[in-house]
Amino acid sequence: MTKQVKQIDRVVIRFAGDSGDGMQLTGDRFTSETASFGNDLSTLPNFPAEIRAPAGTLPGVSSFQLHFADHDILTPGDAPTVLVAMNPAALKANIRDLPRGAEIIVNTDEFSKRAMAKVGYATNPLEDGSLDAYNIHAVPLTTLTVESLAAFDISKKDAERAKNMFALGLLSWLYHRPTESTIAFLQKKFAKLPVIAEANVAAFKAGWNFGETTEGFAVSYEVAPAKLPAGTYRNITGNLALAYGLVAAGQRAELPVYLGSYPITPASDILHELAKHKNFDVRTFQAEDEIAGIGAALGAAFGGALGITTTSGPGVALKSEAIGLAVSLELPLLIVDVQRGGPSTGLPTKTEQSDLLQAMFGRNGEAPVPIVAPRTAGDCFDAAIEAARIALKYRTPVFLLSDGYLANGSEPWRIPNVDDLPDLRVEFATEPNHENEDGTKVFWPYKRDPETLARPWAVPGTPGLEHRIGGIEKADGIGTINYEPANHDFMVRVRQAKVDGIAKDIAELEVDDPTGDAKVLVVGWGSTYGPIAAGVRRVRAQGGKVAQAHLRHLNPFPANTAEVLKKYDKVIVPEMNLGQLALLLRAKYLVDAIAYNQVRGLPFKAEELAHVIQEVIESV
Amino acid sequence: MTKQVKQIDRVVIRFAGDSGDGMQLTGDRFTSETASFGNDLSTLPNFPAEIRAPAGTLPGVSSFQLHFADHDILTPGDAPTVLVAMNPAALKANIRDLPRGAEIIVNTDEFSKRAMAKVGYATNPLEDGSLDAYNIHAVPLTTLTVESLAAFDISKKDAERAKNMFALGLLSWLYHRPTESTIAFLQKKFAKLPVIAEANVAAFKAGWNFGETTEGFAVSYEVAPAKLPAGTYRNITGNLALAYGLVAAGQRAELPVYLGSYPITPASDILHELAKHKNFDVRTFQAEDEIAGIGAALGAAFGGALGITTTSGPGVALKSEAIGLAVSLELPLLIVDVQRGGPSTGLPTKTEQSDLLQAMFGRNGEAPVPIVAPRTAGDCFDAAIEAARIALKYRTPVFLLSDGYLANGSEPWRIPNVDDLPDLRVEFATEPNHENEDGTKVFWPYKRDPETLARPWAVPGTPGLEHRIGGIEKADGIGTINYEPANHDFMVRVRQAKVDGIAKDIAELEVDDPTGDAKVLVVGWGSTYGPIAAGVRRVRAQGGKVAQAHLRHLNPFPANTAEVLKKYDKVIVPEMNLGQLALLLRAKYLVDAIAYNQVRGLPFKAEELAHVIQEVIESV
Amino acid sequence: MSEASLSSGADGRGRGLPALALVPKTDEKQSMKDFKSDQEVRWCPGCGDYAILAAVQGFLPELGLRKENIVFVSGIGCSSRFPYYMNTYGMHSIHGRAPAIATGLASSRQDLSVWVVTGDGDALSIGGNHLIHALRRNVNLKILLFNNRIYGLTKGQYSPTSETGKITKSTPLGSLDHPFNPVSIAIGAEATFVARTIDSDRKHLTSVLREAAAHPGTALVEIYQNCNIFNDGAFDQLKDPDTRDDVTIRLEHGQPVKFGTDLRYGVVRNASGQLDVAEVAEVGEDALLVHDAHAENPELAFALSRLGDLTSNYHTPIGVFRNVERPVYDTLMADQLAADTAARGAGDLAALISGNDTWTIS
Amino acid sequence: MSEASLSSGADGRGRGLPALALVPKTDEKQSMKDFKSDQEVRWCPGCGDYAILAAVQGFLPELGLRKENIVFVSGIGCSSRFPYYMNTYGMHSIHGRAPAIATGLASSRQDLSVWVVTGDGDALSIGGNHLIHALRRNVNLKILLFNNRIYGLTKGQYSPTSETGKITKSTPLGSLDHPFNPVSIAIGAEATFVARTIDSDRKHLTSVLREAAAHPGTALVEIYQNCNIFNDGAFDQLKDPDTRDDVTIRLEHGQPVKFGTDLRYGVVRNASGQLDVAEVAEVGEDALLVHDAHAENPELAFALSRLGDLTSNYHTPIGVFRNVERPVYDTLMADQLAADTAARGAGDLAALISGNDTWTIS
Ligand SMILES: Cc1ncc(C[n+]2csc(CCOP(=O)(O)OP(=O)(O)O)c2C)c(N)n1
Ligand SMILES: Cc1ncc(C[n+]2csc(CCOP(=O)(O)OP(=O)(O)O)c2C)c(N)n1
Ligand code: SF4
Ligand code: SF4
Ligand SMILES: [Mg+2]
Ligand SMILES: [Mg+2]
Repeated sequence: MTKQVKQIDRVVIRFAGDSGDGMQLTGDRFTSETASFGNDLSTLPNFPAEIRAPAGTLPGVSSFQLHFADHDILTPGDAPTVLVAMNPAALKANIRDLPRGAEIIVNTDEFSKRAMAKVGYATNPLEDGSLDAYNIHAVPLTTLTVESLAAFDISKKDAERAKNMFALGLLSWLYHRPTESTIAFLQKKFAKLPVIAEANVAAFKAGWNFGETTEGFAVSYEVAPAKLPAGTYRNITGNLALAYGLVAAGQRAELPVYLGSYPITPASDILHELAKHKNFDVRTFQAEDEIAGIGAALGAAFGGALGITTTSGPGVALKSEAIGLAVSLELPLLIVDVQRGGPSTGLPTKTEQSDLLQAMFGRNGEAPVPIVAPRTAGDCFDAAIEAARIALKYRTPVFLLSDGYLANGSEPWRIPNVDDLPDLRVEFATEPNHENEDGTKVFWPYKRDPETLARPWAVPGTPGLEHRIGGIEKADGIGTINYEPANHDFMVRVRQAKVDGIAKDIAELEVDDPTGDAKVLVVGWGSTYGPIAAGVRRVRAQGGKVAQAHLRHLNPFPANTAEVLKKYDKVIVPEMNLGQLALLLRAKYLVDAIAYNQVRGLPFKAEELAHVIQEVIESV
Repeated sequence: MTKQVKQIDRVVIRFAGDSGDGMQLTGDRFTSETASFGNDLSTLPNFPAEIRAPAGTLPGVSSFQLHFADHDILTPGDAPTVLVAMNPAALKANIRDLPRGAEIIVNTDEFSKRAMAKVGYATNPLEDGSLDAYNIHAVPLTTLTVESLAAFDISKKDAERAKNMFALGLLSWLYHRPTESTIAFLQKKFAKLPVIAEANVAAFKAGWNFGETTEGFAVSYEVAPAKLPAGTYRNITGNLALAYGLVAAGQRAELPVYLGSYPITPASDILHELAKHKNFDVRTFQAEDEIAGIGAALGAAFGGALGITTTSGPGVALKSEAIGLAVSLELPLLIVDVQRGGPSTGLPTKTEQSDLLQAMFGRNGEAPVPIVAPRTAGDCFDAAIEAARIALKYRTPVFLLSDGYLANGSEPWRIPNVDDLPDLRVEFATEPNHENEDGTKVFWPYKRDPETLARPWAVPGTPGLEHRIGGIEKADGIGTINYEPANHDFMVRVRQAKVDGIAKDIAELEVDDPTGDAKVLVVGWGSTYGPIAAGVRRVRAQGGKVAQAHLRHLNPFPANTAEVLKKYDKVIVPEMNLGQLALLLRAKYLVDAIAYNQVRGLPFKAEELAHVIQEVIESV
Repeated sequence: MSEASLSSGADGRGRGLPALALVPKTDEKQSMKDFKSDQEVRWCPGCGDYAILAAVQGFLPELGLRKENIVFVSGIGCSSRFPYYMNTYGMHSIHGRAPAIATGLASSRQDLSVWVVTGDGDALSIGGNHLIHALRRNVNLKILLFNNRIYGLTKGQYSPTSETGKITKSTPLGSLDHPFNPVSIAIGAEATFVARTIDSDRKHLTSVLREAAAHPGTALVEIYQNCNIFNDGAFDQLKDPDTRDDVTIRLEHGQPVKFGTDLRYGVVRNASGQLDVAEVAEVGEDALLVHDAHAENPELAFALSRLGDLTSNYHTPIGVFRNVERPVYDTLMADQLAADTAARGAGDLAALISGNDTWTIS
Repeated sequence: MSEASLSSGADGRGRGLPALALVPKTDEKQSMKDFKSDQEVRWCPGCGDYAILAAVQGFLPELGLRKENIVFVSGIGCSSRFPYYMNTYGMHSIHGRAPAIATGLASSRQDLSVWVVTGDGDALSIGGNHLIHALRRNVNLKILLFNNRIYGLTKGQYSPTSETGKITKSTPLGSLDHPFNPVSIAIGAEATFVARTIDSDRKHLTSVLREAAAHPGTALVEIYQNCNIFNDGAFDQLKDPDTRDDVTIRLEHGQPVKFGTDLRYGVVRNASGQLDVAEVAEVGEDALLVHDAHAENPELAFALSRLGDLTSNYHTPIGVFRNVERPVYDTLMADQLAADTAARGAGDLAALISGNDTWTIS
């Protein structure tokens, strides 16, 4: 029988199951099928901090949400239109996020009395009518998978494990996804266990065929490829893009890369990735703790490498003192903070933007550090290069503030042409730079470039430039220990001036204000770009006028920031914290910025922001 | 012969010499003679970071400045009217601070060619007329001392060492200081070496007699006792007052005190002092590092002690992560930061106010911590008690921000009546505080007091209240691990609300505005109180109108702060940093505060502030 | 030799339970379930942590302590979730800092039985400094170090106890670091009690816990723990019935060190004075080393710690390496307070703040 | 015994100067003053640091290295001011972190000779963790630990090497902590080279520096240093001509351990297998222990580290306790990069970022 095929413009699917059900993998596969098909997409993985929280419990539920469309989209979607629930816990944990009429595919095999009781279902929700508002597809996924693999000589356990591939096959059929990449993937993944590989492929195909044949699914859907700007694309997560950005920075600076890091969620994958690229002259050092991680990176920077340390909020706290040393030494150093929910251990696997003020002020004394923040997964690549550019040119530690949403979320990324990437080469000092009264030529480690105020970078091994640096205040120019009141006052101010001066060297703040006469401006930073832009679109779609500006540089702010802010009657600053950027803008520009905050460990929903913006527009 | 005696109202003396010359001791002695005589006074010790920097060099110069008067004074004085210079380096290093006409007493014995050359004196300043603007007393202090001790059976070296006591004797004569306390002090100090004791006493008396007899000093001066508020007084430094405040807090709370600390300048003396008072149920633990110091204090707090950690800026940086844990655990904890020059190692022995923003924001995530700052040496006592009050009542870590100037400077202190000190007793939880549906009574560690939002403090050993706390986000009330978006958002906000709510429970911001119609307000915090008040006095003395307000609570601000700020056309915020309080005030109240900053490692000069205030007044 | 060694501990100082002398006892009969909290255990199915949890919950009733006077403090890691599952007081602190936090608690509350639960990363990576200092101070802490030779919670990077060359997420071409031997470094750090045991050997684990609990001062117990997700089988040779007897050396104080099927192997001192494994048949009973855990001098305990091969697990000694008495930090601290108070009387605040250099203005 | 032990190092692997093989040499004749910076030395008159500075400046010319390829990294403390006085590259970093910073430098620059200067507080208090990890990794660092058993720069609090009961500013009634033995903990931390020497013995100090410099990997040199201001005379027994010979045990590889006036004492193994001091006359030459610094097994070196009494300084061994070869961290890291590059060719950035899952939109 041939089935009806519907054309739709976008879908939001959420795969949900036990930590052990392989939902992240399933989501990843569906994502890359979707990417290679050419839809625009955005993903939101969401998993517990435990490695394998107990099966069938609410805290144990792991999910992966994917939004794909035939046009460019900005977020993983506010609410899933399709939920795949591998067990009662997955259903219970996610049902409240679904709009009425959503499709729900459930694995009925897991709906035993015990399993349902475990999550507080007194009666079977599939039967008690409590789900009438939704469009339920009750499928015995496990049984069907096991049956489909009867021919294989594998354990029942292994057969059951393949149920996520069955589900993937079914969904792939439902949305006309190309299947080659997944089949290739499975063969590669289980290369060592050919039987398992074949079994998974078989389950995957069985799922597809099940969709094809069963009455349960009368309709299938087509989402046409999106018309994105011309170019070659790949799907990429923020952590991967950031890691690539760091490799690229090393290559473009023609410097060895040295990463000193201590594993921490959600930053660890950057360490894992960089560890794979030793043939790019990239050294990765897994240190005994965060302090040793940054210490080693700083030591390598003294030696002439591009020093990098990667971590998350708690690690930044530990590195505070060493960052202060880097400020005083005025050596290039990248501090990558993939922010997560805080305070303290907080919510290790959830996203948040609450380290901005820590990055600004989390050190003793006046210790200014430039801050750069990427706005999307793909943008992590460019932001990493920009952060490296500033660090190398100005001889300063630089913060790169990503977050858990960018780190694990993915989107299609237009692959840049390597030769178009900025040239980051720097010149090491090779000659004395100062002449004493007696005419002898000497090297002054703190004699600054009048333009950038950067000090010379003279690396060990350079004859005649032997010098000593340290964290005690030093004399302007000559760099020897100095306790003079006037010198200290000068040095404190010149370090600040150096960082402030970077404003001359960064892109101006762009404002998106199509009609040019909006009275309300929305200002954001970091990963809120997508939701804010999506919210802004909705408002405009309903005829509302609103301008959007998104800060990539948080310290210093772009030179035209004051000007931009003054242009609007109202400025809204949505943040996944309690108003950290808002505080900085208010302090610096005395603008009565309206902070809109959420600290839920999740990205904003476009609808919610649209609503907020609308309200403010009406209030003007 | 009887000499002329002049009555004067105030004197500023600076003792200066090698690190090895005992200038700090000399200053201390002169100070306590002056204190017991009943003058008001204020002191400013100033010494290098090295233990004994090389003799006769500029970096090796150590000085002690004392301002005393027959009326109440607020600062150690802008410029010394009398300089005691024990060698050429001391002269050279201090001469530029002297107003013309100042008296200079120099130890001519040290003015050898070599010694003068060492500090760049081509010719002898005592002879080349370069000091004509001053009133020089050239005294061979060393020779005179050695001669005066000819009778004693001690080494020449020991005899020479006593020259500081000779100088002290001379100055004591010059200003009619009582001598008993010094003689008693010397006998006690050298109890084990009676000869040395006697020799020093002899040198001290010799100095006195020298003044009495020599023509060199025609006049001596009397500074009448000051009329301070009635009461019993003592002289006290900030670190000592702060240590006493901590002991007092433990006593008034009827809790054991547990200090976990790692030595660091200029905070170490608090550890040293508390270590002396074990009979007050005070435990001091010198930890392996700052993190262990705060960790141990936090562990003790969990056990029901008043947990304290003392440090300076670099130590605070290291403690950042643990402070975040304390915020999450919601246990009482005092973090004492005796600020010093930064960034990094900076200027360890100099003063600065540059840790305010670190205290506010130096942690990952949204982790609000109340901040209290003393304004004078004596006030360190009350501020410590206030900080403890907040910590205990609200179950939160609290920052106490002192600085190097308060720590080492001293002033007369009216000794409070112990019974008038606030009652800090708290109630530990002893009973279950929640009833489950099934009627069973249980203990919920995060069920808050509706008034203070503080959670119950249930200490180990309390039957039935067994519970677990940790740094992962926990469910409101019951306190179990919880990753729910809504719960996290709530907990983040409630922790903030708890701290904000303290505003209801602290003194309002007082404004000193005698005429009531000043248009300019000067707002400060911490140790700048003295210089600001002195500057304000000068302005008023010249008929200028200016109001002064000084913040003791930096987080939260007093409830009436907005109101106060709005009342004035101009708000000046002088700080020994680059404008940290100014930033907070601007952000919170959108007031265009004028930041006046100096980062010289020294307190402001009253004159300079008076000038700044005057300018602003005229600009209105 | 055996006499010499026995005698060194025979005076029995610090033996018995003085470690817990000040901790209130309960009259109620306790059972394992009294120590189970209502929290669902969230380790992976099959994780070795379950067995350790059960062993601890099963052992505690023996001590007969009031459970409100027992505290478990942990850092961060899978293992560090332990306190949530114990129905006692507990703190799940931050990474590596548990020994420091527990030091503050134990040294201010002698009426508590304080336990630290930590992992190989928590204790030996980020927490290494706090661990060695707790050991030298001899604070009254029982430290349970769950050694799975991997970072579990962060999904499988190598740890300071991982064998050199280990392929992990962070070391795709193999790790370069030479691993720590937790027993060796503890002994080098002046530890008074050091033991090693295995998650799966409930009986042995319990006996070690018993001795640790009885030790006044810091007791470090290294527990080999299987992480079946990221480092499965790390200790199989010590568990597999076919190999275990021939690779595991069970140490017992005062006993000659023998092991292997029908105890055919033993430990002896070789010509160069180093410890070696030999066939008992060849060297004879008398040549065997007699274990002396009570020897003040740690050189023997240290030598024993070098026997095992950390990669192959061959000749791994388990049991108590060292168990000697040294004044306990908390006691010394309490005594100093008591002595000072006895000498000067309870502090008089008014007198203190007045000092002896005052003047009065009326 | 002596043969066994000698042989273990006899293959000479890692002997000679391969430690500095990659560091460029100079042809110019260097002298002590080439290594003196123009900075005025700011230690207290009489401080032991002066002697150590002179010894190091006097020794370096021997190595004949280009001085621009030598780097001194220090932490914070009086001792840590050292780099300012050396006319080489240098970094005065932050408290306790020098080993970590130096690790980054050494493991990224094999052409440098990297020295760490630290104090007993810097290295063993706040920096303890970095120290033990540097030792186990065997990074190519020469660590000079100035041990004056006190915190000098902060004006005299007790340190982790201060004897128990020490009266200091922070311990008016005496310290409670049991001290670390730096040599013992280093050996427990898998160190490959550990030595001890004394500030005042220029000749011995120099000979130890020589061996340390020649060692490929981390060399820890504990230098007893007198702080004449806050802990004067801490090592007098080892310096006073009347006592020094009878209390100092000079270790020399391959030699029987003898000491005392006309070498009347020696070190032997007692009945219980522990090391002991005996009169040579009584036990006879053959009974004497022959020192083997090259033994792979660290138990002998550890045993020797326990001989000295840290309070009385009696029977303090000085010299090289342990000096064995193990792959060097920096070399391993460099080799891994080289191998990977050889295997896959220099990285191609364009290929890397494209990956193999792309699609094109035109
Ligand atoms: C300050 C800080 N750094 C890093 C982390 C990330 N982290 C959590 S647990 C862990 C290591 C866990 O290994 P281990 O201590 O062996 O415990 P296991 O999970 O193996 O039981 C790390 C690196 C953290 N939570 N906090
Ligand atoms: C983070 C930090 N904590 C504390 C200090 C204060 N401090 C400086 S040196 C030092 C200890 C010095 O002792 P040691 O390492 O033995 O060096 P020494 O002065 O004895 O040579 C301390 C505690 C500091 N500078 N930085
Ligand atoms: S990851 Fe390993 S250690 Fe952690 S819970 Fe799972 S099995 Fe246990
Ligand atoms: S304080 Fe001690 S260690 Fe420091 S310089 Fe002076 S004598 Fe040397
Ligand atoms: Mg582990
Ligand atoms: Mg020292």
